[in-house]
Amino acid sequence: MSFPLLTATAVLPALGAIATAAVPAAQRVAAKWLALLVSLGTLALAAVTLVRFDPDGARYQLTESHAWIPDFGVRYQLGVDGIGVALVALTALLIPFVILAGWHDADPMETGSRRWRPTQGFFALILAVEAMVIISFEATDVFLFYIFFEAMLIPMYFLIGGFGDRAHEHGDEAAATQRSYAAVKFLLYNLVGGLIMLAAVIGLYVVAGSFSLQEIVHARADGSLHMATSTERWLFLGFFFAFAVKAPLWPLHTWLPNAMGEATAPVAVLITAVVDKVGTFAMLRFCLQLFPEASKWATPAILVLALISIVYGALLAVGQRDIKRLVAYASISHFGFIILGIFALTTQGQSGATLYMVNHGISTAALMLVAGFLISRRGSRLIADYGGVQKVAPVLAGTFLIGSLATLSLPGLAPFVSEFLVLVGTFTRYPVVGIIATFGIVLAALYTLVLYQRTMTGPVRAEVAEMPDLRVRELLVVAPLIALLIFLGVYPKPITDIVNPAVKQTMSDVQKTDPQPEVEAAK
Amino acid sequence: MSASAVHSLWTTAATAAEPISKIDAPKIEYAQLSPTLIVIGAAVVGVLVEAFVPRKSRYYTQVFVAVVALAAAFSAVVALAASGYGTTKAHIAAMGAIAVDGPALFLQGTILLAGILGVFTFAERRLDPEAHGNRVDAFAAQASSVPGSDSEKAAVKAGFTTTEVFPLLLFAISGMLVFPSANDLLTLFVALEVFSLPLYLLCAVARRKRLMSQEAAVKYFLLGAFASAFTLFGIALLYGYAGSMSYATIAHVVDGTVTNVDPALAGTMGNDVLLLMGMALVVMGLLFKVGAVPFHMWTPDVYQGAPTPVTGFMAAATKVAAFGALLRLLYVVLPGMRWDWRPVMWAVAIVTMLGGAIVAITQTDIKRLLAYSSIAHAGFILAGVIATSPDGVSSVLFYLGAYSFVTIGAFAVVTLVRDAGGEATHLSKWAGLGRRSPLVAAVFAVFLLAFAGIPLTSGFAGKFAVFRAAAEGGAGALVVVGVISSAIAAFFYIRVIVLMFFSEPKPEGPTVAVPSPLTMTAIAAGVVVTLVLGVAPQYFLNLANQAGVFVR
Amino acid sequence: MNPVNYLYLSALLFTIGATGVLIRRNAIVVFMCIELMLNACNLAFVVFSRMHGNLDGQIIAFFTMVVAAAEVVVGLAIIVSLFRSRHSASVDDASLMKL
Amino acid sequence: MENLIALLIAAPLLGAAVLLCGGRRLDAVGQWIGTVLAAASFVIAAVLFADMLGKSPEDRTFTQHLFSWIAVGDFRADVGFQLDQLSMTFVLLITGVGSLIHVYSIGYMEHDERRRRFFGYLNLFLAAMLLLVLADNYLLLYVGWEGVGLASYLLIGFWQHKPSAATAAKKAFLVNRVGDMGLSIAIMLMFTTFGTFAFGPLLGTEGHSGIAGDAGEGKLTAIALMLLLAACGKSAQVPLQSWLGDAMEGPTPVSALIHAATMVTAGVYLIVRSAAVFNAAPDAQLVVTVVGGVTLLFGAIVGCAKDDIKKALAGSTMSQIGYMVLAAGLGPIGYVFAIMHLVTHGFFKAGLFLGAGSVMHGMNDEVDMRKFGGLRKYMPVTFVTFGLGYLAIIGFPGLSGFFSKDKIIEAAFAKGGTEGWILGGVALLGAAITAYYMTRVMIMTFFGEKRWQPDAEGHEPHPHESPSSMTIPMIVLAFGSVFAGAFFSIGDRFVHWLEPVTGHSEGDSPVSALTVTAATMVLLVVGAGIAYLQYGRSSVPVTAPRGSLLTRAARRDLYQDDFNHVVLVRGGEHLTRSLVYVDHTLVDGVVNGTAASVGGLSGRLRKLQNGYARSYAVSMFGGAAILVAATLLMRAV
Repeated sequence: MSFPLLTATAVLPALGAIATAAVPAAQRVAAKWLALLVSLGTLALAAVTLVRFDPDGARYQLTESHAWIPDFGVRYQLGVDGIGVALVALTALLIPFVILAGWHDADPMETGSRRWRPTQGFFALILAVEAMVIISFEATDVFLFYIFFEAMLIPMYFLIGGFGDRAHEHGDEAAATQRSYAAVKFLLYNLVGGLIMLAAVIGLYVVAGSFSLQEIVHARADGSLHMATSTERWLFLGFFFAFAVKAPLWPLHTWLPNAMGEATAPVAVLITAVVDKVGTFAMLRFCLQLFPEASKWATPAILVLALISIVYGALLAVGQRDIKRLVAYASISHFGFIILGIFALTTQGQSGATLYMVNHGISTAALMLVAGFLISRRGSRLIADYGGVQKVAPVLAGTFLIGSLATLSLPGLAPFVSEFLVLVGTFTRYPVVGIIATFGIVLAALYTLVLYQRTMTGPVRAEVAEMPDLRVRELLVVAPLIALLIFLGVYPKPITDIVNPAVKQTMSDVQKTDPQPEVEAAK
Repeated sequence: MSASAVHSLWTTAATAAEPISKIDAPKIEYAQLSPTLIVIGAAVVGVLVEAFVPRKSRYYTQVFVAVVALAAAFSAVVALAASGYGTTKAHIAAMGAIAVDGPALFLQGTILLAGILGVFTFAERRLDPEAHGNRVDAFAAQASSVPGSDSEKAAVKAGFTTTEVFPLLLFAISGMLVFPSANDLLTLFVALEVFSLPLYLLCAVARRKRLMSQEAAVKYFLLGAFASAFTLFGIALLYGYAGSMSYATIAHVVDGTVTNVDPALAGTMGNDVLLLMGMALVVMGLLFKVGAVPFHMWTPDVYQGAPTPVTGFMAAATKVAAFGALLRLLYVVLPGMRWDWRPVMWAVAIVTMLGGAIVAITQTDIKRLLAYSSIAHAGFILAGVIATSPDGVSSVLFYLGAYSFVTIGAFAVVTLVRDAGGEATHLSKWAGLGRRSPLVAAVFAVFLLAFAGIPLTSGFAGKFAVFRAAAEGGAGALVVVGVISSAIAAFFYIRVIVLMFFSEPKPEGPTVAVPSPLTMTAIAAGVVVTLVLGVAPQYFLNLANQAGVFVR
Repeated sequence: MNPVNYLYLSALLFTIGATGVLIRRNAIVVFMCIELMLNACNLAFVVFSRMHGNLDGQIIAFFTMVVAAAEVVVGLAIIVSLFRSRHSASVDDASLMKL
Repeated sequence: MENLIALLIAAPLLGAAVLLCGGRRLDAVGQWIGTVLAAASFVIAAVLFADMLGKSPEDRTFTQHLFSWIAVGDFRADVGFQLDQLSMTFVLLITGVGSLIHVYSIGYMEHDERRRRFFGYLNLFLAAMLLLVLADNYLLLYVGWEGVGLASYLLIGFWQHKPSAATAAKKAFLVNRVGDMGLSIAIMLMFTTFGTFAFGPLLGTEGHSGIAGDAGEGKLTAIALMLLLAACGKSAQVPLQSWLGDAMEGPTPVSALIHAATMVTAGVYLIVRSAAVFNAAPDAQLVVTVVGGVTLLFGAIVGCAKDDIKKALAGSTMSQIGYMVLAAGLGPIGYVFAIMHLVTHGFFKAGLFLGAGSVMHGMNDEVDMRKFGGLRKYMPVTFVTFGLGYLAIIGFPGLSGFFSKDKIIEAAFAKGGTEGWILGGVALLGAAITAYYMTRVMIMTFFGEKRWQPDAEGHEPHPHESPSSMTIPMIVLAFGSVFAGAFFSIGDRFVHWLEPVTGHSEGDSPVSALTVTAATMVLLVVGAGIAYLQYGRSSVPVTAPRGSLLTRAARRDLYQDDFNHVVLVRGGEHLTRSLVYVDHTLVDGVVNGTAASVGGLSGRLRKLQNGYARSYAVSMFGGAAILVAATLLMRAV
């Protein structure tokens, strides 16, 4: 029995969470450091996983399988394919930055009871989310996945509702209600999605008699498990609904702007860069593999929704007055691209989508965290409250610009590669869809540059005149992310090599092959 | 014609002058009835204690007797189960009056554990400020005296306490132990009354808010009696239908396996109208006890008015006992009637799930809120009952086990949050509790999440088990409704969490009393069970599975 | 005469009792009506017992009486204490808890 | 030797990295680092050029493969370079003019505290532009394409505290994005059609020809049009020309380098580079020529009306690029001349801009020509160099413009048929207008009496000659403007140089070369003459007169901007605002509505719980009745 690497990757942050929560009220700083170290440890483990993972090896590697609830036919079954391992790495990578960026976000403002320990709670919750996200990336048992898919809502919910932009509200009751509204909205949307998925999960068990992904996929492949078309479609819809809420896909998106707007920047990053990825990931892993036929059946509708998300999200981003909400709508647009790539059912599309998940995670983290630093300085989320920051805090402005450029997927930065792959992947099968999606890149330029212009350029406003430039801690957060953006933009091979085989597998699951060019190149 | 036949039957009976043969003494398997007997005995002892033990030491004696008895009874149950009475040796005891089988033992075990925790919460006397140097519990000093009257003041001054609650509790438990294992309608009815009557009384003896307490008692009593009258009439009709009280016989008649029907009695014997009406009325009586819509309306008022420890115990144990009886009735007596009662139960389950969840949304009192949530849960459990499969039984058993602990724990937490007027049950008072005492708030949050059925809590495991059974039983639509109503339900549980954690504490808000180890144990047990059953439910599922078969 | 008629009688009594419960305000009277329902059941038991020619029904009738007696004890106790603290035995006055 | 290609790009890229990440400690030396690295790149280019000249025309294509960039399924994009005569031409132009302008900027930006960053951006631009012309596949070209866009964005908006500058920068980027859309769609089309978008297999290298021609004409036309769209964006061709005028907000060296000499000509490069595609798609070619023709008139007309010297020059740039695109659209008969005009234009237009910059430098950054006048005695060097550039651009015999432009006009006629006549006519007309507006600029700036007054702060501008760091580049460029054309044309040097790449064919022109030249000369004199009569004779009013309808239209860029504003900007604003509303009320409203209705239902059901035991009993009784009835019914049914 080899060392259970995957379990360790998930368990370490979980234990870390408990430990952090247990740190006595007085030792806030200790709690912070503990959390940071744990997250770094997790990163190390994830790195080991990445190294141990052999792209050309078996489909699911580092697998672990133990009986858990035989009565429900549930096994504790872990295993990663290229897609999973990439996303685990992404999660483990981002959390330290999130923690570092949120270093002071949870220092207690008001004097609650002496047992009230917001700081410990904040970091413990972040680690808890990390643990749950990681395990749901690793789970190859539908039920196991579902459990953590649902459970991660709770810590997330406390993170959103419990901690807001502090500078922005000193005992401000309105802001507090706003925040709890956002938190509740987040929870209810995802809970409804999850519960509907629960019905589908139960249905799946009734039909398939097992929760093991591989078993079901094999059984379907060799025909030993037959699903009636209508059943398969209903189950697919049940699953897809939950994932579409999480992703989020238009018109189920409205919780995201509230959540990201009200939460602190690091938490917002946690939502959009980490937690939401579970949704798109699950589409790729569960929807396509469990219900290939239904997936193909639903593709047209989903593509349309994805297109709407892309354009609609971008347009609304243009119309926002609030920096964070703007980023949120931008993310909606980007998730549109991801889903587009997944359901274009081409190699480029799916590899692109996976790559997109990673890149979007990094780029949004960069942009959102810098935005958070900006907001924490001025104490306002309104774009109109800024102007001329570039002159006062050039480094902040510069990093913000790079973040923006990444968001509009400028060639040379990571997101370009993934976005172009998604577009090509879509175009090869659905040219019109591809072209419409391409409009997204113009709109992206519009909202990011408008944001940059309104906040950073122009005459220096009095309120920002004294604004300090990025501090060392903040630079430590941003610089590596930017470096990563550039590196992956120039040399995405490390990821694509890992992802491609997994995508090939998925493609064969749905029995699709890429369309061939009409003129064969003279090789 | 038939009348004359009957007449002749009598006359022959009268004229026949052979000597009346000795009534042979009934054969009672005392060992296998020991759990019940122990509890009843202890209750009687408790009464004697009231009579003879000096007032000062009554409290301790009573608590001691109760705990010991319940523990003994529980170990007896375990012993029986261990020696296979739950599975292989399952059989009908006491001349066919009582069944000793898996479901019976499982539920008895659950009830007894709930009872022990109940005793703990009953015995809690650190929460209320001391009156005249005497520690006081949740019960009136002298239930008979008018609240606020001189006699009561005197009683308080004298340090009286209503220690009768313990024997009452024991009587109730004994009734509950019999209820799910009753194997004929008479036993069913008697057990029903035996556990109902003490509960009526217990509802009436709150120390604070006595008027509400008494009102609760009156409502509970009148409605309960009303319901049991219906039950009794139903029993009568079933008797009329089958000519017997015993489940087995009725079942046979239902299945038409009884051949020797006196043609003279064809008018009644095997008359389906009697059967159907009787079934409906008996089932209605049980639905009243489980608090299913539309027989639920007593629940909120009683839950709110009764002393919180009583509410907790009642909410947990009554549901367990009543569902046990309902299961046995439907699975043992009326399986042949499945196609008649299933549609009706479908409807009941649906309105119960939705009704409970929807009305709960606008509640402002935590106890009423929990009451409505208990209604919604009754609906979920009904979904499992309808499955009519071994899986259905075991899932219901599991759900009941999980649910009872969560409930007792939750109400125990409610007893801790107090202000000048006793327990602060109005939700607005709970605002910002998470800031004041994060631990208590967190614990309560765990219970709420369990109620909401969030994964990694027992609530989820139970819900999944029940829904899965229902789905496999072909009640997919029911699962969908259940899912929807759980979504609705989630909303108000979350509302409470929001209130506790995200809203600013009110300056004149309630304080959280530090309880004695008794209540702490109850709460801790609740949390532990909730989490264990959430994370590693397999062991208990196995228990439930083994216990999933009724003896006929 | 056909014992079935007694069944009708008992049904009638039962309904009367139930109606009484629904329409009378005084707790005592309501309770009496419930007792009436129980007795209606007794009648039914006896009749069925006669029709079936076994004694179960009659025995049950005794049980029922005992139970009824117990209920009286408990019920009156509760009602009386309510009356003493409210100086009214009207079930409608006891409506503190609602909604 | 071929491995040097990467260095071409690496040098300025390094400069950009160092300067932008270096922080304040480099402020003092920043300009030197930047300039040296630019020059270094030029030297490398020269070395490669020499090496290339050493080889026979057939194997003058250098390639360098660095690494595989993206590889997913059949989709393969490498990072590799291809340096052939065409790229070489550009490399020399870019690095050469680029280096000069670096030198110029040392003087021009002397007093700007953010000078270091300025040079960083310039280097970034060089790197991106070189990548654009050196890439060996379209996707990599795309990277350079957007890279120069970014650099231009940063440099136009360099004075970000000026809202106008920031807006102009944003506008430029956005308009370019529309073009980029075309490019990316073109690439996707290539991938779906050919399974590749690398130059080698697609366009063919010397030796074997590519597969570009094999596809159906419809597909090819589509690809070509998409490429044209891209070109329009980058090269400010109608309908995507609107950004160029505003781009003049940037520092003048930027206008000279990016918005005159190099970046804006990238579109022409793209078309000529994709010759293989265009040749197989005649319809697309026609569209190209039309776009070119329209733009050259459009730009010229706009140029006539502007009083802002830089905007006037911008208009002229637009128009000159129009010539190039027109030529490129003509196919093999035009490609070479398009590039040739591109190069000469690179010299004289850069020179003109630097001259303009020098003037502004002397006039407290005044740009309104109506406030100039008679400057020739204050800044002689500027006057001479500017004058030479002027003569070159209007095509004065013997100077660069004369050769390159004339060839294009001939080629236009040589297209044959009515199109030939129309295009040729347009080209000729353009020449006349060019003469007019350039003369206007010349006169208003350097002749007549001085018209400048004290500015807002009240101190009088003291026109003076610029420092040598600025004049020397101007002089060098002036040389280029004078002799380049002749050098290229004598013995058709340039034609032979490019032929292996672009191919070349002499179309048979309906009109002889001589007539064309003659006609050009006449029109040139006419245009210049009118300008002289208008501005040379009569004195120039300091405040612009209302002017004719056409003038007013031209001042407002023929209302094309207003059109954009009304249709796109306003429309967009309304769209977004209404969408925000929809999102809030409809999408969100539905959900909240359901929640609210459930709440309302709850409130109503709650009323049933009225506290009266008897009503509870009623519900029980009713329930029981229903239960019984239902059970009986179940059986009955």
